[in-house]
Amino acid sequence: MHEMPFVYNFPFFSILLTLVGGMAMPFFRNGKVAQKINIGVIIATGVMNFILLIQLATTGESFTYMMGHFPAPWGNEIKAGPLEALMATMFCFVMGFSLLGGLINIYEDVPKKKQYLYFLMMNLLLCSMLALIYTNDTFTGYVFIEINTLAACAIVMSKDSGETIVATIRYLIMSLLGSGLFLMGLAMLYNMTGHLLMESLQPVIVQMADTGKYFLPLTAVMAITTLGLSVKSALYPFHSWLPNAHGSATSSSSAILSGLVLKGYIILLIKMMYRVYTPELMAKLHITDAMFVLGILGMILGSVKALRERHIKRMTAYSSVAQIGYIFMGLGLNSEIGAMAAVFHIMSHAVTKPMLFLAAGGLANVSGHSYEFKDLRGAAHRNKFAGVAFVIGALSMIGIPLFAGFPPKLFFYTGAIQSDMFRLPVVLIALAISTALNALYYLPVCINIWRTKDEPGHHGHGDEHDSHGHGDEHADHGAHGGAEVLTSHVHDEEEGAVHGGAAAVADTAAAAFTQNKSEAAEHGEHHNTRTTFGFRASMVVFIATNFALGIAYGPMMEVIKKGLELL
Amino acid sequence: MGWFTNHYYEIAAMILFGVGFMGLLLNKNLIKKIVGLNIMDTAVYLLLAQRGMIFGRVAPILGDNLNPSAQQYINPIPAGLVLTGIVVSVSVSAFSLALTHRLYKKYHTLNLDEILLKSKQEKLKAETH
Amino acid sequence: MKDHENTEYKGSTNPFVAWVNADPAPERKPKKEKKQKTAGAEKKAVASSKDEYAAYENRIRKFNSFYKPMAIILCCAFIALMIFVVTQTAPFGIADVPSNNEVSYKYIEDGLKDTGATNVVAGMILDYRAFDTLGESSVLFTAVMSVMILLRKDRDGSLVNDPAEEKVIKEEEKISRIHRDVVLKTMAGIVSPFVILFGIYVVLNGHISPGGGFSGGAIIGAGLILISQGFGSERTKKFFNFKVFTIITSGSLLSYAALKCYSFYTGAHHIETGIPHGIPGAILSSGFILPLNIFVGLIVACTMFGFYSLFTKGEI
Amino acid sequence: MIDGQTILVWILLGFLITCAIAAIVSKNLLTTVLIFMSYSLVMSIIWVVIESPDLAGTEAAVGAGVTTILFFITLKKVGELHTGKKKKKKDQEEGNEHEGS
Repeated sequence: MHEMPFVYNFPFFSILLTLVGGMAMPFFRNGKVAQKINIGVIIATGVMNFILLIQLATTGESFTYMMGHFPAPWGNEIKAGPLEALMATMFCFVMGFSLLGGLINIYEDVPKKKQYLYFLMMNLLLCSMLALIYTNDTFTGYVFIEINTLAACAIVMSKDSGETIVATIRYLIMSLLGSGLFLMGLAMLYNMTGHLLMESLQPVIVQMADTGKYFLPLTAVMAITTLGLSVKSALYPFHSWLPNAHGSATSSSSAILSGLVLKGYIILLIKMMYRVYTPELMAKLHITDAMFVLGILGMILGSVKALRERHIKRMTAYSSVAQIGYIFMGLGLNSEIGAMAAVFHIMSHAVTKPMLFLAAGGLANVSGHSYEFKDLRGAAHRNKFAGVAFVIGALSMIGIPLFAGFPPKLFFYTGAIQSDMFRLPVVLIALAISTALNALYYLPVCINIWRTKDEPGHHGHGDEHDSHGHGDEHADHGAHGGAEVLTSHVHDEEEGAVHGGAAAVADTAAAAFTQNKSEAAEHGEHHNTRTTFGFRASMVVFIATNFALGIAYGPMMEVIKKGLELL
Repeated sequence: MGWFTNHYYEIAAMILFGVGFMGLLLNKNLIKKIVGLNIMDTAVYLLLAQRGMIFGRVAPILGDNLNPSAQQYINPIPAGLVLTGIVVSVSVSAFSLALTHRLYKKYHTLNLDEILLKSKQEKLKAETH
Repeated sequence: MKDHENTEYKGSTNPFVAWVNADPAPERKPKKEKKQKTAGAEKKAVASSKDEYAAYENRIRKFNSFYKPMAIILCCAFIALMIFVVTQTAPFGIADVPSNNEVSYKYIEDGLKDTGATNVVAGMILDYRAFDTLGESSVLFTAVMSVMILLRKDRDGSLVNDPAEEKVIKEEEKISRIHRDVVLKTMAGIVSPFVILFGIYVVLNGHISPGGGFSGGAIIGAGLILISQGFGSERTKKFFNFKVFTIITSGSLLSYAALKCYSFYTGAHHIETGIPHGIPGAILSSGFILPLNIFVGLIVACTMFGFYSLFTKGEI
Repeated sequence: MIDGQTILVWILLGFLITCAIAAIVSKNLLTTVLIFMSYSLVMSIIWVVIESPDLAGTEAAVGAGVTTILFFITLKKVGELHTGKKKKKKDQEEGNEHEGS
């Protein structure tokens, strides 16, 4: 007890290091330096948490760490167990590689003088998420939720365009609503129990539930805090801010927002559920039922929404709504395996979704920075790494065996069997429908990005609905003359140039048009060389992790099981 | 009447929360949304802080009393928490006002619906050109 | 596989093929084909975008007409429920409530001995629950940095640079330099030193009287804003430019974090800090609380003035 | 139980709710912000009544002071302070009144 292993300092060190790294950045005011600090901090934090994870997973224990000279109910403290260490390691890992993969886009999208602020926000974001993971005090949770909200909004809007700022204000309003509700829940919880520390809250709440005193306020408090965190993690009816925010931000931001920021709140919710409210009580008061129903709705309706999208990032963002639905469904199953599957799904989604967003960004980079499907046709041939990564991510999201998305689905089935008789058929049907829908919106995109331009039959049925009409061009360009041809898309020309099919478009066009085309060709060439080492490395690492999670899920589930028991 | 005389602070806080909530959800004007948000936050602080108050006891400033007894002073915890909360709420409102400022510069309106429409229009224009 | 999915997807071949080819949504198809015969490609595109715009407008209107009554009903129901809920809890103002437990007793009874501060609230937020307060200062820091992303002007031309607005600001400054508002200037000259002095007093006495870093810092910030309004921004710029702002804000935060880390680390390892608590009630007492209050005061003052200056001029 | 102080608190709370509703429904943004400022001031009085002087000071400096200043600057930047009377005839008197001060 008195001789604490040095490893036990690591949660505190990692929170501190990220915070201090962020605070020191204004001194340098240089994007490159800030990026180096950021990467260094993330590596250091990741290594520390990984060592802690190994230590805790082998010994199978958890510990509390006093933040100050006063023990638990009086001072602040943090608590770490295998689950927390696992999540923290994964967060550092995913954040590091998301930044590495989207670095070009960051330097393009963020104004030069403000790049250091972007990395500063990344540092603060990581700090707040680590604090959310490790905190053992609900009010500390609230304070770091606010840092998380502000930093997340800042990384959305740092791509300086009207669209992102509109998305940010919607995101901010919904987030503040969520944190307001959470704070109100905490206030009432404090009024009823007189504690803020998770460990001290639990016995009081269990006793209250046993005696039946404050029955209604207790239900209300649990509902409100869960509601607040659900709003922030974009559970189905509260998801309206998500597609805009995630769809319009720069690729790294989208990857991190979708892969990690949403998960930070869910982890806090899991901690509240296990450490404060206890799952039995949540099941007794029907909170888990509500989570289950909304999760199922999100799984299906999020996918339906994704089906209607023609913008690759917005589609991926709607897919996140569906995946959040899976997680809440798992938590609402009232079974241990369900919760384990939900935690596993957090991980598999956290390694898959950033890969999809980064791959989408990489594909758009070689297609004239357009995210519309029609412009992305054949993009995978120009950026093979992104193409392969997108297909693997899509297969993983659909839930094909060998990929990371498969084990959680398997365990959701097992959890449903463990659960009551009403849930089993619902889960079976919902999982089947959702898998089919996932396949329906991901596979066409995968086929589309791997299509070549001059595939037979392509112009025959494809382009007659195309609003910008390059099918028309081929049919009537003689009649319309140069004017329309001039306005035709640079992206098409680019593709044409790359695949040697430019002549077909160009032969009747004016001289100006030819010049335009050659510029476009140069542009295309330029893009081709732009998949950097960092992007390729991050894609390879994400693919490898995806396979690793998909194949070696056994040990991971052991760690999660141990972690949930010790939570 | 007991339900009112014993809980008037909490009831007022809830009404204020509702007013702020509706202001946040129903107003289309961004400035009013932010005011609504602030009212909502203050309502929560009122709900939290009223719990510390105990009739007949004073604020926990000890002064010369070197052997304080818990029977003399009110509960200091809610005050500390609300102090944190107030600072959080001013940061948040400054940030949202800055966003409003930028949106006005870009779209010349404060109405969120009009802003959404204009941004959509802009996007469509960018697509057609 | 493809055929199989075809039958699944709305039962027809065309939409799925269109979907694979990533064409616009099939439901808009008929309109477009009509127009295709009459208009050229560009006109068609414009028309379709107009359609889309109108559809979007319609959607917003429909959403509002549905959303408003729903929101009102839900809000009222929620508030009625919550009022009912809060009336179930313990009554106001009595000592025998759950929140009045050993935690608050310990803060009051042992606070002086543990922290050396006679203001129990200051002792609580800066010593017992200092991690929260560190987070809170970081919230302020995050907010001011986010506002900087949004509003700070770049010299190399980003969206923030608006020549028209620049002109307006310059003109206003010129006018205010020549025809300075006498009332404002005189009052600022008389009042602002006292305001700042009062702020400093509140910060320095945070551990023995009501107040502390947050309120005192906000008062100092308000005093700085008053000076800037009364005497023009050039005057404040002489002693408060961006470099000073960065050094004070980041420096104070880092020192704050360093002090607190020392105390967290020693606390977790059960080592004494070796900082004397001093005589209760004296200015130089209560260990780390006085320097922490000063740092917090500096951070808050700079942040508040930073907000003001970024809002008015887009720079610090 | 119901003494003078309780009555005072009821009046203050009533005033608070009135202010909140007025701030939300008022058509003129300047009025909204001014009402919000008085709301913050009343709130700081309530903090004094419930024996939290720390909060009262902070609320008065931060809520009624800095936040209101930021609101005013934003209003000025978005032109609601000057063009308010041109845009909306019905808000003319209020606009004039506050512009003069």
